Order: sequence, then structure tokens, then C-alpha cells
Amino acid sequence: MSTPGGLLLALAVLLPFVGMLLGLVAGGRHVRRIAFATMLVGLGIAVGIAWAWLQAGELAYLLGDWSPPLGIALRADGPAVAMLLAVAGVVCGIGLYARADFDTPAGSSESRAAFSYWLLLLAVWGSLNLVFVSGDLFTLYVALELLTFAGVPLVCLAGSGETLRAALRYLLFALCGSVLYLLGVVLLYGGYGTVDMRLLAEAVQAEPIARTALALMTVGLLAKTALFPLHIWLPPAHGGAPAAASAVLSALVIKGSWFLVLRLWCDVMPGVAGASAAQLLGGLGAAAIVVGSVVALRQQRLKLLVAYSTVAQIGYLFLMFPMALTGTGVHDGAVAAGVLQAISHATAKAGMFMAAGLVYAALGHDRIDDLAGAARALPIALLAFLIGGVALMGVLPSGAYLAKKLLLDAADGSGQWAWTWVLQGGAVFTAGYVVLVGVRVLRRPAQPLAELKPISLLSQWAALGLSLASLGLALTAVVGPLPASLISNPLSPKELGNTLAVLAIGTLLAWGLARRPLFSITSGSLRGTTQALARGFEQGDHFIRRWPSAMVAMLGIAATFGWLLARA
Amino acid sequence: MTGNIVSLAIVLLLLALAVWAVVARNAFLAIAGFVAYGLLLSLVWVRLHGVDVALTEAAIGGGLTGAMLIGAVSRLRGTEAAARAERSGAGVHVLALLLSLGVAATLALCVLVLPDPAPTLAPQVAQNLAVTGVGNPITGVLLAFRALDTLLEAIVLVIALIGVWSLAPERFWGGRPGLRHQADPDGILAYFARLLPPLGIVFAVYIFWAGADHPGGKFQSATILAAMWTLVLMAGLADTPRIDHRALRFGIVVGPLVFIAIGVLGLFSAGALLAYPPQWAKPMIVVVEVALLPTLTLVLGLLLAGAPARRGGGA
Amino acid sequence: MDRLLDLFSIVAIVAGGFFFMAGSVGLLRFPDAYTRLHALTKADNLGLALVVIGLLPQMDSVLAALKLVLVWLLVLLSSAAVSQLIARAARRRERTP
Amino acid sequence: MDEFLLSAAAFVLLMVALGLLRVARGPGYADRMMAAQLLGTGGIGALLLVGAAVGEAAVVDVALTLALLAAFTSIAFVKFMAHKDRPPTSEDDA
Amino acid sequence: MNVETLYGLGAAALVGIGLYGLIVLAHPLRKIIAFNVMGSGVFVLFGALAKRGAAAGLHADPVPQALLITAIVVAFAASALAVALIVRLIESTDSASLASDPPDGSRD
Repeated sequence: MSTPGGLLLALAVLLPFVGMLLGLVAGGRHVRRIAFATMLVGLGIAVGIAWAWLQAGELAYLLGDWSPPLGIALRADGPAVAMLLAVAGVVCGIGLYARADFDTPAGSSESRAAFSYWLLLLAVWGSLNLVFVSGDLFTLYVALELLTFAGVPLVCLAGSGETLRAALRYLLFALCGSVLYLLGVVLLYGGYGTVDMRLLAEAVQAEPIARTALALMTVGLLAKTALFPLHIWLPPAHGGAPAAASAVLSALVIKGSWFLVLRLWCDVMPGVAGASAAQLLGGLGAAAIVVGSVVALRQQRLKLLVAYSTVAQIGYLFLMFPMALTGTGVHDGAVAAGVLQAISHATAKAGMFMAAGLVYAALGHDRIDDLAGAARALPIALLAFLIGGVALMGVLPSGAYLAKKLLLDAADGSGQWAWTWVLQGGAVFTAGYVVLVGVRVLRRPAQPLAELKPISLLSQWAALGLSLASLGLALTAVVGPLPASLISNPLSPKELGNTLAVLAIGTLLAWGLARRPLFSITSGSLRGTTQALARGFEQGDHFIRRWPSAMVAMLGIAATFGWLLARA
Repeated sequence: MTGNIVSLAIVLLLLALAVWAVVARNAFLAIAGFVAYGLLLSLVWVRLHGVDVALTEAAIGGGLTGAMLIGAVSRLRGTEAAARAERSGAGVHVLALLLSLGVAATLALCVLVLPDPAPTLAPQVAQNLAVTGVGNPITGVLLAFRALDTLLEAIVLVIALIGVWSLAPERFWGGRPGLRHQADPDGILAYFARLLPPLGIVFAVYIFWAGADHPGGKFQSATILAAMWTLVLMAGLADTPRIDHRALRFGIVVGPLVFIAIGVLGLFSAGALLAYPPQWAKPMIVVVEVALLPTLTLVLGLLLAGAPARRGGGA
Repeated sequence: MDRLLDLFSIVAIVAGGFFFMAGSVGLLRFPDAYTRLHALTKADNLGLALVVIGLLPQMDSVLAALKLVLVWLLVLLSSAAVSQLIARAARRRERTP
Repeated sequence: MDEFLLSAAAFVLLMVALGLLRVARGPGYADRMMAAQLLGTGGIGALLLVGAAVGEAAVVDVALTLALLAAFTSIAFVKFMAHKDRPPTSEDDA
Repeated sequence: MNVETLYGLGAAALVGIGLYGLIVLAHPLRKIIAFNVMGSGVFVLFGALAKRGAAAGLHADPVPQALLITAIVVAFAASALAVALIVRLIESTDSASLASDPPDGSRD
């Protein structure tokens, strides 16, 4: 049955595509105008959906009035509504940022980059909305492909050889992931005669077909999400794209496949996905945090640092699985934490990429070692960067803080002490690169900075706005559906001590692992050891990002999942 | 019994061709194998009683994909030799073999333990097909029960086209896709290009109209039309249009936009988005298919032509 | 009458099958690319022609029969094109021993 | 009759499969293309036979689509060869 | 063994063959071919399932067949985008290698 307000779900999906089609035919300068008009209406629809959800609870819409299994149903529960709303906000923020970058230059009727960027941005948005609300696994396959086809050209908008290579890697690897996902869908249809998630959830049994399907689909989606060790394509793609495109890719595109993993494990097949397989997902997440963060500290360019921090942050998104699936049903708090984490990453990472782009645009480079004095020259942009980083560290009142709190509760509840360590330790790594960049940009320059190129004020505020949104996300707990009791006084000795400890250890990490010493203290043998260790990580990362290793890793993980699921 | 022997022969040949397409010494031969493989796949679909799928596979699998790959091979510029040097070591080969064997074996196991009787939606489709007014159940699924998928399919193609166009070098934006083909001096190609398209167009129209009640439909029809268009382009008889041409852009978006418009109309006339009012279902479906035909033809043809590569002012 | 038509079909199709066999054997046994090409083009076109002729009486309508003939003509066309291509490839092979 | 048609289809397929051995043996580029050619013709023949056997009239449409697209693909191959004096990457030709 | 199982097993083998090619082949164009082989394996599997679902006077379950048509189109779009990328990559770098530069960690 369709619910009141359910139609909004269909509109949220169709509107961005209509905007894209109209933009395509109108062309030229109209493209950007149409994109902004679409954003305005789309944001309205997203708010409307949230409103309807608060009134009525879950929303549903049957397209063509055909009910599943014959027809396709759109549904939105809490996580879907939250993601819809967040994505609408982030798209608008990114749009404001990109307004100046992707303008049709005077004298030309249409420019390639602007035309493509706005249309692809709308395409990404429509596809993501479809991912969030579709209740049909096959439609989701199409949605994932849409997302990939829109994301790949964004990578190489700049058109250089290196970005083309990155885009091709991304496309090919993502395609492998899609085939595996489709294979799972096919198996599920063969076993249960439907691709509707709700009906599948009722029908599915812990038997070989469902296990194989889950293992294949999960690993396919992990490849599209770029969870370590399947992050073969992410750093070059996110690091090489124009900042406005990187923001889309890093903040939004990877969330689509992640969200689908969440759906599969927690909604469709929680009975098939046992606790031990969830431990593996969490374990990969933990590995992603360590490797991604260490390699991020080794980067010489700001954008690549942010790209590798995305590798680490994707790991955080998967830490919720061990807490959510403990073998006794699904822990809602952990799921909420995952969604919250995704949203805080989406906002903060968009802000950070945008800030990095502004730095590049103003200085003509983004070499971290040469950023001395940048904080004074570009206060808003670097504030946006650092606030985004601080928000990701999980400091009050950021969304990441709330997510961490929820997960710690869940971990306590199920007695999983090991994960509390990972959760606490993760913040330390984030602190590491925040401190690293902070120290570099706050330093006094040896010689005065060269003439800065003008950058758009709107873009700077858009970046800062998104970062601030991430930092203030925990406040939604006060008004929203989450318990406000999770928030404590940020200046209480416990919180303050925690934050300071995280910063201190982060500083230590930055000192030990960064390529250039953080302070001009003569480095002792300790730093020699940590440097060797960091180089080892880098080489390991390089090895695992070669095509054959990544493919072998993909299938190896699938096999491990299969084994764990069969054992449970 | 005899049927099984035919199927066994088909499967064995299919596997042999798949191996050929994968391990062939160079890309050209691999594609030759792949085209033959695509042809044989149509036979598989006929054996599996999927004539609609067979038509699609015949048009896309061997046809368009094969021609597209061949076009790409001529532009590889010796990168194949370089790729050979990059070949992975024996260890990787063994590992790859083991893992793919593992996946294949797991799948085979799944095939053997599939539930019996098989779950199916065929009765539900048969029961509800009358409402849609079309006789071909697949058309019914594609344009009524799962209309969203078909709409998204058209949008996927448009997005892929935007992606392909976005690869153009800056200076060629708005220009013509692909290389300019010279008319073949000895005329054989031009001869083919004059002979085949009329045939193809008649057949495409036939397949299109058949689609409502028999196997066929807009997609298969559009693929044939796109192939004929490409043939004319290859022979140098016509040139690709400039991508900033207004009429071209309009043709690209008309299908999905009309589809969405009719879907919204359903909201008022039938009470749900993408629903058709009962007596009007078939005419509406035909309108959607007619609108999708130019979109699919243009997009498929342009995807084959590639990114804008020339300025190509004037006609 | 039906019996007679069936018999005709059977004879024609068996003959067609024979030519396909001849094509394959020729492809395998003949000594060089040229003779192989010669054997092949004869064999497969004749084979398909006979199969088509054999199937004609089995068709329900004139339209179907017409389509059948068209299939054969189109295959003939493409095989002519491809043979030319193959001959060119074989010639080059000869030039560069 | 249907049994016969199916057997004939199986026979044709087995024969063209025999031709595939040529691909394994080579030696040249031309020979492999010939095998592909034989396979195409045989495949369409088998398709027609199977279609007549199962009484699915639309199979002729499939065959026609295949023939049309095969002609198109062959021309693409020819065009490609005409452009290149030699295939760019046929190491077994050199 | 019935026909559907036969094709189902064949499909499993096709997926394996395609996967193997995807892992070991170096040239991206060859990967595309392998990807298509693997994809068609998935399609044939789906087709076999559709055949198993024959009921109510239909020779096969039409829903998977309709999904297959969509999936074939999507796979074609994927191949087209990939081919365009390969052509453009070769045009601008004269190389189709996907390998990235090694980390220069040893230089500091």
C-alpha cells in the first residue's frame, strides 16, 4: 500500500533526472540555472519527505499501483529519510561551491566541463535518492550502475592522462563489483522468486543460495564502496578530480553502495548474515582506518591526504556491523550510529575537499609542506578544513561523536570490548592528520606568499557551512529522534581530557609518521623506526592497489564471507 | 533427448568460444571469438524460450558491442604489446585460476540445489497482463509492472552518453563525434551501406510493431536502426551530427521525458505514478515506445561513435 | 503431400549438414590458407542454402519463408565481405614468411 | 520431424565445433577468422533448425537480426582491415 | 539432467572464465571482453532460472527475461563508456596501462 506522502519518494527520484534531461536539451548557460532550480525544489521535496516521515512513520509508494513482487515499491524508513535529507543538503552545498568553478566562460556558448558537471551532479543525486528509497534489488542494481556511470566521468573532468587512467580503473573495478552484485540478485530470484526486499526478508533462509548471494553481493558492493583492501581506485580518482567533483565522489557516491550493504545485512538478510561475518566486515573497517590514516599522513598533497582519509573514513562506516549484528537480531542504535557516521562524513568530507580545492585554486598548488602562512591568507577555507577534520575526530557536538557514543553503548551492551578500543583509537588517527595540516598552515612562511589568485567567497562559505554542519550534527539529537541524553557537556573534565588525549596521541602519530618532521626537533632513532614502518605501509598499500592483487583480494574476501556464513 | 544433445553442443561450443575470447593472443582475435560467442548466445536464449532476449542479445551482444570493440582495436596504437609486458606472473595465474574455479564451483552448487518447483512470477504476469492490453508478457513487464526499470534504462544510456561526451578534448566541445570516415574508393563499402539500411529499417519497423504482442520491441528495433546509421557513417555517406545541435539534443531526451510525462499523467488519470488508465493502457504504452525509439537509436548510435573529436563546423 | 514435403526437407537438410561437415573437414585437413578458404566459403554458403531450402516447406506463412531467404542472402553478403578480408590477411602472411 | 530437425541442428553445431579445432592449431590469423566465419554461418543454420523444431515462429526474426547485425559487424571488420595495412597487433603474422 | 540445469552449470563456468580473464588480462580492452563474458554468464544463469519458472501457459517466467533485457542494455552502456575512456586514455598518454606509480617513500 502506498502511504500518504509516498509520492514524494517517487518525485525525489525523478526530479533530478528531469532536471538533467532538461539541462541537456537547453544546454549552454541554462544548464547551471536548471541545476540550481532543481536543487531548490529537490531540497523542498527532501524536507517534505522528512516532515511526512515524522508524521506518519515509514513511507511507501507503489509505482503504477502494482504491488511487489510484480511491481516495484519505493520505501523510506528512518535511515533512508536521514540519508535523503543529508544528501539534498550536501548537494546544495556542493552546488553553491561549484557555482564559480563551473561557469560557462564568457564568449563561449557552452563549455564541456560546466555542461558535464551540472548534469552529472544531478544524475548522481537522482541515483542516490533511488538507492535510498528503492525497495527492489534489481532496480537498485540499475541505480548503482547509474551512480557509477555518473561518477566515473566526474573523475576525469580535468581531462589529464592521469585522471583518465584513474577513471578507467574506477570504472573497470566498479563493473566487476556490479556483476557480482547482479549475480547475487539472480541467485536470490532463483531461490525465492522475488527481488523485493521486504518479501525477501520474509522468505530468505540461511541456506547455500542465500549465503552465496549475500557473500557475492557484499563483496561487489565493497568494491564499489572502496573498503580496504578494495580501495584500488579511490585515491587517484578522488585525489585527481576537480575539488567540486571529488566532494561529490567522496561525500556522496560511495555512500550509495555502503547504504546497500547496510540494507542487505540489517534489513534483508540479518538471519543469514551471522555475527562472525559481521566481525570480518568490522575487521576490514579497522584495517582501513589504520592503513588509510597512515598512508594519508605520508601524502605530500592536500587533496591526496583527504582522499586517503576517505579510505580511513570508509572503514569507520563499517565498524557498526559487529555491533549491529550480534547474532541476536539487529541493534537499532548501531544502525543509527552508522547512518549518523555516514552523514557526518558526507558533510565534513565535502567541506574538506572543497577547502583543499580552494587552497589549490588560490595558491596554485596544494603541497602540504609549502602551506606555511596559508591559514592567514585563506582563513575561511582552512577553518573549513580543520573544522571538518575536528568533526571527524568525534569531538562534541559533532555527528561523529554521537555515532561513536552510540556504538560504544552497543559494544558495551554486547560485551565486545575489543571494538571499544578500535572506536577510541580511530579518532587518534584522524587527529594525526588534522594536527599535521594545522601545524603546517599555521606556521609563519619563510618568505611572503606569492600573489593569491582570487577565489569565490560563496565557495568558501559553502565549504565552511558543510564542515560546520558536520560539527553541529549532534545537536539534531536534541530535536530529532535520538536520545538527547547521549550528549554531555563538552567542557566536562572527562570530555575535555578525552579530546586532549586524542590530540596528543594524534600529534605523536603525525610526528612519527609524516614524511617531513613536524617540528624542527632533531629526530631520534624512534622516528627512524616509525618512518620505516610508514614506508612499509605505503609499499603495502601500493601492492594491494595493483589490479591483480585487488581482484584476488576481492574474491578472497568473497570466499571468506562464504565460509564464515556457512559456519555460522 | 535430442534436445539435450543440442543443448550440450551449444554449451560446449559456448565455453570453447568464451575461452577463446579470453585467452586469444591479441585483441582482434579475441573480438572475433567474442562476436561468434554473441551469436551462439542467441541460440542459448532460443533454447531457453527467451526469444525477446535472443533478439536483444543478437543485436547488442555480437552486433553493436562487436563493432564497437573492433573500432577501438584500430586505435590501440601498440599498447597491446606494452600490456603484454605487464602480464602478471605465474603465481597470479594459479591464484586466479583457483579463485575463479571456486566461484564457478559454488555457483554450480547453487544451481544444483535450486528449489523445486521453481518460484515463478509467470502466473501473476499471465493474470494481470490483460489489464495492460499488450499480448507480449515481456512488454507488459517492461512497460507496465516494472515501468520504472525501463525508464531508468533509458536514463542510464543518456548518462553514459553524457559521460562519453565529457571525454572530448576541450577544443572539440560541440563538434562531431568520432573520426570522419572517407568514402571507400572501390565502393564496396558504400554499396553495402546503400543496400543494407533500407532492409534494416523495414525490418526494424516490423520488429517494433511486433513487440506489443510478439517478441520484439523498441529496444531491439532501436539497436538495428543504430547499426544501420553507423553503417552509413562508416561508409562515409553521412557525417555524425554536431553534439550541440538542438534537434539532436531534443531527440536524445524525448523518450524519457515523454515517459515521465505519461507517468505523471497516470497520477491524475489512474491514481498512481506510472500507471495507465485501464482502457488507455495500450495506446499509452505505444506512445511511450514510439517516443523511446528515437532516443534509444540516437543514444546507441552516438555511444558507438564516441566522444566529439572534430570541430566540424557547417554541414 | 505432407510426407513428400517432409522428405524433401529431410533430404535437403541432410545435404546441408554434409556441406557443413565438408567445410569443417576442409578447414582442418587442407594444406594452406587459400585452399582452406576456398573450401570454407563454398561449404558454409551451400550448407546454409540447403538448410534454408529444406526449411522452406516447414514455414507457416509466405512472410516467414521470405524472411528465411533474406537470412541466407544477408549471410552470403557478409561472408563475401569477410572472405575478402581473410584473403587479404592470408596474402599478407604469404608476403612475410 | 522435430526430432530430426533437432538432430540436424546438433550435427551442424558439432561440425562447426570441429572447425574450432583450427583455432587451436592456427597457425595464422586468416585461419582463425575462417573458423569464426564457419561458426557464424553454422550458428545461424542451427538457430533456424532449432526454431523450426520448437515451432517458435519468431526465431526467424532472431536469425534475421543476427544476419543483419553480422553483416554490419563483418563490414566493421573489413573497414578496420582496410584502414590498417596490417593488423596492429598480430604477432603471429610477423 | 534437464536443460535448465545444463545451462545453469554452463553459466557458472562462463562466470568463472570471465572472472579469470578479468584478473589476469592486462590490457583494459581485453578486460572489457572478459567482463562481457562474465556478464553473459550471469545472464544465462538468469535465463535458465526463467526457464525453470515456466508456468501458467508461459514457456518461461517473463519477469527475469524482462530484467535481462534491461541488464543487457546496462552492460552495453558500461562497455561503451569504458571503450571511450580507453580510446581517450591512449590518445592522451600513448599507453593503456592501469598501473600507478610506486610510492616514492624511499626518497626522503
